[in-house]
Amino acid sequence: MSILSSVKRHIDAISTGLKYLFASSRMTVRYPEYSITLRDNYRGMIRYYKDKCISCSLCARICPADAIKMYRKAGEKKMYPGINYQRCIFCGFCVSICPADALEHTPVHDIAWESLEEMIFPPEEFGREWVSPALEEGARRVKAVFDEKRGLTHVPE
Amino acid sequence: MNLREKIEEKLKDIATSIEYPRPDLIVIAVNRDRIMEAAQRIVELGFDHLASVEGVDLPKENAIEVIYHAESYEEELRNTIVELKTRVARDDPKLQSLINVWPNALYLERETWDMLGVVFEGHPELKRLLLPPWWDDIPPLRKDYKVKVEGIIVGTK
Amino acid sequence: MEQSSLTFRYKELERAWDGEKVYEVFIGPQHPASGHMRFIVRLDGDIIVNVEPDIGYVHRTMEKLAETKEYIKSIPLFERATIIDSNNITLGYVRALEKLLGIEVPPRARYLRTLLSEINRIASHLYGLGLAGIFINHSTMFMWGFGDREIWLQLAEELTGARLTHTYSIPGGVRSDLPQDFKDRALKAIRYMERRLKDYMKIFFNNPVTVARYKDIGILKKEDAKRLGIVGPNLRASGVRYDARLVEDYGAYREIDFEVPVREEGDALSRLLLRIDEIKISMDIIRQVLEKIPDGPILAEKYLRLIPPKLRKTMEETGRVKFPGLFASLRPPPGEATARVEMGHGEVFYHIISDGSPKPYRVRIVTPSFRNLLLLRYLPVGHRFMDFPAIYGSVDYFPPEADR
Amino acid sequence: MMVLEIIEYIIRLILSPPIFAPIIYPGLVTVLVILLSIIWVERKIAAKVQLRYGPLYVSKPIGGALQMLADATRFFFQEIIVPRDADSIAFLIAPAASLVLPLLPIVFVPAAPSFVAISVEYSLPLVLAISALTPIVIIVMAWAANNKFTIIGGIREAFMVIAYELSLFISALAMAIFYGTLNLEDIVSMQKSLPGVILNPLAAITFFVAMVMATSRLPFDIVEGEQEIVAGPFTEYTGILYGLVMGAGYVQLYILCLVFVELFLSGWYPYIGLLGEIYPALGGVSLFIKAYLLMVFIVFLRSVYGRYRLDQAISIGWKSLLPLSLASVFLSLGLLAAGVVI
Repeated sequence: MSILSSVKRHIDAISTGLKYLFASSRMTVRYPEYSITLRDNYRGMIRYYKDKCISCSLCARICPADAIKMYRKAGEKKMYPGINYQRCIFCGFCVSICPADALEHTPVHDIAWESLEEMIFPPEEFGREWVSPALEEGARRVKAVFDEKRGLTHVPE
Repeated sequence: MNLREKIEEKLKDIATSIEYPRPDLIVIAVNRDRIMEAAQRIVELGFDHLASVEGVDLPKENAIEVIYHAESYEEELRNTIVELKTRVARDDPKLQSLINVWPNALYLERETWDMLGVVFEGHPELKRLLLPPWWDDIPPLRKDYKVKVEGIIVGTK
Repeated sequence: MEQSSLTFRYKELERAWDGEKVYEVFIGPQHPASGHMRFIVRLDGDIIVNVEPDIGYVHRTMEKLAETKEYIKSIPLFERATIIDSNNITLGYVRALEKLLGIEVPPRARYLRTLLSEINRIASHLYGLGLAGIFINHSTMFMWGFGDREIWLQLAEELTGARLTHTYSIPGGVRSDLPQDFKDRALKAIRYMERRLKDYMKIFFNNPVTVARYKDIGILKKEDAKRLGIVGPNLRASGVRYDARLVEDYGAYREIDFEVPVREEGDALSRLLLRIDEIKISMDIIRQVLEKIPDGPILAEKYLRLIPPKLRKTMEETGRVKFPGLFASLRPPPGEATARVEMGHGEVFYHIISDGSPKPYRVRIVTPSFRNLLLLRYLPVGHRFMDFPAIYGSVDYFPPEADR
Repeated sequence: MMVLEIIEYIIRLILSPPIFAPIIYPGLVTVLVILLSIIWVERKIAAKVQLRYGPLYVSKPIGGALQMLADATRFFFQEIIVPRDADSIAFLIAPAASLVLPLLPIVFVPAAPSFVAISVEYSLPLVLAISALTPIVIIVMAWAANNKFTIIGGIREAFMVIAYELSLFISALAMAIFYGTLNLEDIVSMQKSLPGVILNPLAAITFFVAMVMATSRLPFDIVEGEQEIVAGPFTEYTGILYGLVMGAGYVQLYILCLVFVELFLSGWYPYIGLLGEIYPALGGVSLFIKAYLLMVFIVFLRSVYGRYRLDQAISIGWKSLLPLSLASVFLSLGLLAAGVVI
């Protein structure tokens, strides 16, 4: 590499750095203050509708992480699914295979628990509705927008 | 002369069988003591490196099948995978190492020793690769190494 | 047979290094640069005389786990070997399974698989290039690579519903159809990326410091690359035109016009630049896919028929596939099948042996990083100690993928 | 009345240059402010170039400017661990020395016309000589920790010293030859109309690169080399000791930037007379501003460059910088011979 082209390359590198120093684009979403709205097809927390369930246990049979188990009450014949979120990998096989549409994904994923025991949901609690804790505490919703110049940005809804 | 004819001509005297289960796969079975010879002839045909070395435990037949998959980067050979397989006794699984025929057998054979306990004679480095150095249980890919499997039903009160 | 110029010093492997006049440095496993693996680097002064990779820190015995699961359950399992490239690594398994089952994939599904595979490839390369940046302490390349990767993850998320663990390809097709606004968003992303690559060149790849660190370092000769069975960009940077996309009939690659980039130098810099070339080619493939994608079902007719009509209607409305109940216990006929798929890191190889039961008798997976591990052993010898991270960065080695 | 007199006496004492210069400006207090601000500036700049926010949530209204204060506090209360095999006395003393030694030359650096703690005729070589002592402390640190990574780091430091030290001195001397004095104050006063960088750009470039090497800034942060040797000589340090050794590099950067501005960028000119009437040191505030901007530029290089290899840095030192610095001496001599007089 000749000295001249080397100098040019140094200047190119430094000027590119300076360009970004003064350009206004950032990728970061400041999460607890802003919350990205997930699209409808997002594979988030799973919600169970017991009234639609036909107790076929396909969800438990296809679960690759052994997260879904069929719960049978003593003396009863019918079984209903419950989920263990310690294990769930959100592959959505259970939702896909459910022949009665009794399981569905919700576009919520930022749930945290304080203990491992709380992460196990028997059939009665499997049906609960999920709300993002960030939104509950007043986070502003933003959505992902593609821009030719700035790439992925998040704008308030 | 197409590839199948070439292979049959080259290997018919030492192979116990040559099969074509799929369009892209040629399976050659040899006896344990002819493995080196067969491998050298396959390299001469142009299959100069391995895609895989694997062992298959066959407890019913008291054997471990060691399978080499050779491939080539040359345009006329690259569509085909040559599978060279042989059987070793399950209680005394010894086989000649092929690292001098296929240099990249180094880690592949070592893994097979690690996982199935097949001893490759002449391999300079048969020590734990993926398993922890203190492993003293039976090799995990043997069929008698059992993984605990859960049922899908949970009984509740 | 061409003479190999790399010395395969097997004698050296047997040699005990205790008592030798070498300085042993342990890099890893808890180390800023090495990831979940350890290297024992032996130095004579500043020159590396021997490198011993010690892997297995993230080993999960996936091959054994696969034997205990029904066929379809192994898709999310193998995905976790290379979570940054999940569609490509599972596609190999799905292809081998489809061969065993004798299933034809409808054209639209093949195009969609190609689309996600290329999105994954770009994301995987950006990940690797970002790491190649931080290995010589170029933090901007690191952050840019990881930042721009987010764009492709966003596209993948919009297509599949998951950011990394897509679990998208299933036997006979894919799990969801193209969203309405996908084409427009993807084209914007491509135009942005093309613009950004120019700045990447200026700040990193043409930067004299980067060139000094990567040029003529860790040269892999063509003959060695072939004999050692090196795969992926590392192979193609040494002048071998081989790519599993040319070999195995999967996805829509037979119907798409694309070139496999090759470089001749074989040094660390060309391995990096080849990934940039591949990102450009992949973006071109995405454009073509979005242009040419045919209409039609995204799951094989054989399985569609098994889905109740009411569910088939919801499938059409939401664009998301419902599984037939059969999927919980697929039973391929006895036999064996192999499949090769080109991942971002190189060729992944699967071999499935079926005994006719719902669980595979044996699944063999050889990942590109495991095959490229040899490079970390042979390339650094004779170089200076500070070249070690540069060579490691240029190989784009991914420990969880090698350990499986 | 006695109390007032005592207070007045104390104030006069503090305001007298021999006390004010080393303690307040340009000395200790200023250094502390610089340490707390420049690291924040560095992180903010890198974040901006890398499309991120950088430190923010500590004091959000002012952009996280108090982040370094928070970090320093944490360092201060963190447990200090001395490795069993380390030479504990050297291990504990070296970090303190590594902060004091680079700070020491401040007493010879004039901050405004005739405003200096200790006025000597040979301030330029004295400043450079004292700041050249720091590497010895770093090598002591490396040796005392008794760890493979620190020893490699220490050896790297030793190699780096011989790569830049000579060029740093020779390019500074090139300016001294031209101005005919080794006194920084005289050198600055002769640049009132024309900064030295225009007369002898070769010396300026050489001094600049050698300075970046001396302070282990990118692309020459070879000693720390965290990708292969964790943190080089500083690997075993924890708590406030780690804080001290990290701060030492910035202190040295500050001193060398002051020297660079006084050698090449006409020091405290333009002199602001109005402020100078309030207090003499204030008049020379442009020296501080220029030095600070120079530091900002050097920390900005972190987001542009990777790291050179050790042997490449050494060969840059010997094969490029040394000839350049010698050329700058000849340039100075040529200028003198041509009769260029300030």
